[in-house]
Amino acid sequence: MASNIRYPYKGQGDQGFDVFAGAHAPDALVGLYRAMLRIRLIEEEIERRYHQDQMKTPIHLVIGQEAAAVGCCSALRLSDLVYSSHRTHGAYLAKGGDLKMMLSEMHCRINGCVGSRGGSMHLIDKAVGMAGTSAIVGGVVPIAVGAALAIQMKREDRVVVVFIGDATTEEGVMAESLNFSALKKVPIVFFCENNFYSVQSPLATRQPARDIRAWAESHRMPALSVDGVNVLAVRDTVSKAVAHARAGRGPTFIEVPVYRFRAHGGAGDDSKTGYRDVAERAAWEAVDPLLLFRQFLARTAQLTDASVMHMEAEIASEIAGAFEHALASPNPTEADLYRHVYAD
Amino acid sequence: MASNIRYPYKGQGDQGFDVFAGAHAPDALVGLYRAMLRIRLIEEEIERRYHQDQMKTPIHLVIGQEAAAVGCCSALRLSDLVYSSHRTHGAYLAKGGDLKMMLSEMHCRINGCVGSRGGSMHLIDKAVGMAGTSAIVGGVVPIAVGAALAIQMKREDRVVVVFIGDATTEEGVMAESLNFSALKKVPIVFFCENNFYSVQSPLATRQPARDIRAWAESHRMPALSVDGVNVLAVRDTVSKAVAHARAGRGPTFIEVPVYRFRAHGGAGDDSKTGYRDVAERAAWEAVDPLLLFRQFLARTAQLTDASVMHMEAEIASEIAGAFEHALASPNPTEADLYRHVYAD
Amino acid sequence: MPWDEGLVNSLVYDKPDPSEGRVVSYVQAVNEALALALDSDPEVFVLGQGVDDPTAMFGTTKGLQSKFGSHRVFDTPLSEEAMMGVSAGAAMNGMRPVYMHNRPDFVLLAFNQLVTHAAKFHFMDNGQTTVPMVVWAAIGRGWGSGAQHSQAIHGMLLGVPGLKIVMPSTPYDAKGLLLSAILDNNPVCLFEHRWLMKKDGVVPEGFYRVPIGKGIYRRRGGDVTIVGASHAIELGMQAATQLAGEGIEADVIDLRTVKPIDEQIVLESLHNTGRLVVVDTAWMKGGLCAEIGCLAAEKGFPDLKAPVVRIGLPDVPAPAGFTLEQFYYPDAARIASAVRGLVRS
Amino acid sequence: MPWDEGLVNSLVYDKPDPSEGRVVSYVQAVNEALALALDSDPEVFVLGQGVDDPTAMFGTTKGLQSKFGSHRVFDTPLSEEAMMGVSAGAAMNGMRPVYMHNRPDFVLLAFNQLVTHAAKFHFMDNGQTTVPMVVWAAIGRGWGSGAQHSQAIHGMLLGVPGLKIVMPSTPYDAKGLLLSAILDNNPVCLFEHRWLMKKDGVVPEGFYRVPIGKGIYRRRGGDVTIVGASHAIELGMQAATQLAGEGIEADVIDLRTVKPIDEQIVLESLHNTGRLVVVDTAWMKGGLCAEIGCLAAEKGFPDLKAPVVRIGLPDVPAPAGFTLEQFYYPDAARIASAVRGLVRS
Ligand SMILES: Cc1ncc(C[n+]2csc(CCOP(=O)(O)OP(=O)(O)O)c2C)c(N)n1
Ligand SMILES: Cc1ncc(C[n+]2csc(CCOP(=O)(O)OP(=O)(O)O)c2C)c(N)n1
Ligand SMILES: [Mg+2]
Ligand SMILES: [Mg+2]
Repeated sequence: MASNIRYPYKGQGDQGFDVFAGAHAPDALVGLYRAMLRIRLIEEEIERRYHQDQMKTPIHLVIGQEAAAVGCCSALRLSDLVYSSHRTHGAYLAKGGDLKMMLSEMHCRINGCVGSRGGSMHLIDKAVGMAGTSAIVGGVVPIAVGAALAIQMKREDRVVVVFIGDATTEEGVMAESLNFSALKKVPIVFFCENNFYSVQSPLATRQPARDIRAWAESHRMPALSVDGVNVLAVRDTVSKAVAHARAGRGPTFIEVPVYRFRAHGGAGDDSKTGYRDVAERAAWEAVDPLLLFRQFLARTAQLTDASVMHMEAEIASEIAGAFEHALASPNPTEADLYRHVYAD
Repeated sequence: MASNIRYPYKGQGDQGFDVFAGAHAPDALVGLYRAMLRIRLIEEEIERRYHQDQMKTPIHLVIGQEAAAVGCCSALRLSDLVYSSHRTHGAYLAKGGDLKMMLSEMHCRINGCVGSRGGSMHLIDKAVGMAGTSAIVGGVVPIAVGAALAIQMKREDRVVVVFIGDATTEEGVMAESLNFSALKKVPIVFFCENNFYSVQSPLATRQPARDIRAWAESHRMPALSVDGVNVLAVRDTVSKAVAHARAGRGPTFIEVPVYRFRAHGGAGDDSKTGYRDVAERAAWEAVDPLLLFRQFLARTAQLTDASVMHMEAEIASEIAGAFEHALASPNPTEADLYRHVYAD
Repeated sequence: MPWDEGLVNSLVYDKPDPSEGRVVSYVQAVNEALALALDSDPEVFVLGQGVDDPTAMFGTTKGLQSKFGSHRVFDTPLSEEAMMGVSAGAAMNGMRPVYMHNRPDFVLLAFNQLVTHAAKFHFMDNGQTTVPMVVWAAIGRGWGSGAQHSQAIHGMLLGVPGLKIVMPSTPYDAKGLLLSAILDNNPVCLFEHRWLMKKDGVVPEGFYRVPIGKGIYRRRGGDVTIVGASHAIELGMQAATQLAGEGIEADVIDLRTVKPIDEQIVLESLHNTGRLVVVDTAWMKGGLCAEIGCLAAEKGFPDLKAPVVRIGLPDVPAPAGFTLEQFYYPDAARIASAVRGLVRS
Repeated sequence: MPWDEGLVNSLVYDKPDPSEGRVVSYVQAVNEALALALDSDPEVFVLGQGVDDPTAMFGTTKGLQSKFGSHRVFDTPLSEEAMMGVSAGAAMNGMRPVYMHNRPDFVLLAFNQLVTHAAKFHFMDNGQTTVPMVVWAAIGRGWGSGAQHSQAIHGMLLGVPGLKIVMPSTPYDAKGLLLSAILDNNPVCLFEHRWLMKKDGVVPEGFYRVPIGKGIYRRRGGDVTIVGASHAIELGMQAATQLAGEGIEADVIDLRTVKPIDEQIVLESLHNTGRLVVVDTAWMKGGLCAEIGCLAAEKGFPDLKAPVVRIGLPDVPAPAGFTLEQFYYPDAARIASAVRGLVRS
């Protein structure tokens, strides 16, 4: 029933790819698909195993939001920095984070990417520019701005992207951060994945019918909106914002409507509890970012079912290996607890 | 030198009164002038005596900003509520606050309006709807929104006005408060006196060249701008916002450009220290809200020099009496310190 | 379905004796208190992120919105500082808000409103206004809550004049203290603990209050005084039971309120035992442990026969990983061994 | 021209002996530390509301912007939470910010960033990042500062792992501790006290450090231990001088750092005197007084001959009025009388 769809998809579906595709080599396009598929399959495997209680960590799956993470990070260099809120998996993997270190972290092992101190909400790996995360909504935003300020002060050729959600825009620190970054013209992109919900609270109970993009723009920075199921559109828009930042012209805000197919946290979907209509999720599943892009790639003869199957097999074996690695990894000891409270 | 005037006056000067004057009886107009004059004379007397160190309290004079306070509060009923930041004198007096209680408070006497606990930044008198103040910039804003929410929940026929400054718009809590009040459509008016400075910091070091009005509007509420040296324009604009709120249509934001003729705090002007040009202050003194309104009232034959002199004498005697009262009032005792820590 | 639901469900508690009265869960006790308060006083309202969603703040707000309406039980934007101020402003104007948080960590975003505004307004305006509001939050622990989702912040607030802080340890107290907090004319923080939420207890059906500012003996014994609140009492009682088997008898004092503290009951017990172990769910430095330990040295000194022992968190942020968590949090065994050390020395 | 400038100017302090070295004011000592740090390390920058205005943060930042440029010494918007996060983010990426506040009260707006982010990041990311930043703020007192402009908040932060807190009491320490704080690889809060700002002292010209985490005896005596930091030391020393005239000799320990505390020096002194008075510029409950008092009962118990005495603020918000302020703040006489009570009992 369309009437129960509070937040309908407004993009162009698989028609939306054509304008962007020309700019990319076929290999690159397939690479983007593979990156999305890899995240999807990793998330699904995490989900499948979650009830075993071996990953004793809260999880916030990005199933449904892969195009945003991949499109965004594909517009970045290794030396660029990504900061993220609690929903870290997509950004971490898309930015080049190590799957083994991720899964070790989620299994609370000492060789996790943060040594079992952070868990799923703190997937951080400075080596690949996954620079910081916070489990506090909005908490990482001014930190990301500070990173951009440091880059500016040191005249480095880098930009910062901070991944936030729609609810993050309600935190006062967000407005403060927009104001300061516009004032100082620091090289940052605010990448706002608007999935219309904060946990189980719809946008409408938290904000008046305001236009997030216009709100951001009122802080005096360019603000763009881009179809979050279209990996090419996201990549293109982020590329523009990144170029703007690299050129010393300051911050950009990007609103990215997306939909999460699973519960806010944990495994499985929770739509049946009633906070959103199952029909709404189903309507968005019809524009699943992987499905659409695959359709486009098939339609333009760049991807065959066989090659997808091959990819899936490759990825599945990588995932299986990474889980094995994690499960075989050692636990931290009591002495580890007392490390890194203070830096020397 | 016009080039040193960073924040020029953009209103219509004394020509700006004509459109509004017709709506008011001559008595009412003179009453508004008298209310402004009274605040000016009180402030000047406080300033004159401040070096005597009998008022052991920080002060933030409103000299130059009288039209804003008077215009705004004249649009309110006694039962309406006013909340204010640190710069309280204008709102307190315009809302009907008792001068004796104010001066006793500033002299740290037990019969001060808050019993010597608050001083000049906490002039509060619930009896006249001067409902609360905070010395923390932005601190009173959500409290005022909460008052408006209470009014809405209890279906009372009242509105809330919160006095804030330009710098207050930089505090995150301000954005949060705009969002929530727009969401719930609570009866509140955000009355933002933009005097272009926060202590000695000009707007330009704190905000990009953004439009405060448009910024407020992006939170989905009407946002207006009104000439803050024109008491009638202020009154008219606030009246509209108040009517909007009373009708259950929610909040309004009003930007009111004004200029403070004195230092941020304490007595005297501090322009010579260099943070703003003396020429800027002088240019605004040429559009002194009292001067302009008096010119208009004289031009339209509603006020003579003689009647102004009469007013001044009356007010001077009231002020002298109130200072005498304050100076003759008792100090608090040690037992008073321990009262009202907890409510029964 | 919060992610630690399973963990909390798996905790095993002693079953209460149904012959002593009606047995309900901790969560239901909180829910009953809210419903009673909403029902009896139109000034009461409940707000917080997700109080009206299907998970209903761990179940504590279940059914309230449909019963009392969306104007009295409502979700909020993610704006902790403003919503704390909104609560204070509403409280100053005749309402009695109960502002609920999933985690005390989120209250840190609103310290300016809580500490510098809500707690001080009644004093600052010379008693013209009262600020009857409740700030409710549940301390997280376990299942990877980690450094940013498991802070017990009551210790930071002990020095804030004008604030009251209660920390129930039983379903009975959860209901009775919440009702007292709602009826109190001051801002009251009520800190729950996630690990108590599936505990059952005997809870009267109707309205009753547990007084704020009064502690209670959970157990009497002359050898040592164990003091704490909230989940620390669970651990303290387990330890005391173990110790009783060894012939060591402990007074276990549940402070119930950690500000203002019932100093009398602590000093009275200390007078009998001469030995003090303070247990807390928060850091040992500068918080409740320090306050009670200092109290003993200050006002209970003549009775003190042995050093004060604090048992709480080390000066380390909470780790997320399961193994590290086991090293981090104190348990009954650690309390018991501290007591043995004291009594035998 | 801050409104309490006149008050601070009117305070009378003992003059230092110029034969011992170069005498400068407290404010100049801070200014020198900032200038030295900016000069020697391009990673250091200074930010805060009005650091570049004519009043220059009580004079401490005077001349810095013109010397080091507006990219390294700059004003900020009124956005305390964001600017704290910006400082942390810059620190995590190779810079060393010094974020200055007129009042600690304003730091409360940024507790989420300070407590839950800056202090914990190094731990949370397993040491990948360090957060070398300084949060500087000056405690207000007098001239009607009142409840919202005179809070001493160090007591609230004692339980925050990962944070360091220093509180200088002399111009020498103000410079040396600030330089140490800037060079430290952790977030360090440096709380000044407005009433010390016009004190003069002997201060070496160039670079030196006062170690973080080490207290110092300001005076030796065997009868009682007076412990504190910042302005409390001023009062403690006045009291000790009075008492010496009566034949009572006090150890006065300036903690200098209140987190992590130099427990050794306190316990050593207590071993000699057996009596402890803790003096603080903040509330007595749950803060530094409680921590030191508990330390004595915990680790100094065998030496303790008399009850611990705390001297600090009562459980009341700061009043604005002058007369009330006189009742509110403790003075040397109150400390001296407490010591007399202890020694004679
Ligand atoms: C300050 C704060 N408030 C509340 C929470 C609880 N919380 C965790 S994630 C989340 C939802 C945030 O929504 P959004 O920013 O839209 O991101 P999404 O989860 O939808 O990706 C909330 C409310 C928190 N972590 N931090
Ligand atoms: C949170 C906070 N930060 C800083 C201050 C110090 N301060 C007091 S008044 C003031 C200026 C505020 O400017 P604005 O809001 O424009 O009001 P104005 O003084 O110009 O009337 C500042 C920065 C404060 N009181 N509270
Ligand atoms: Mg969302
Ligand atoms: Mg201003």
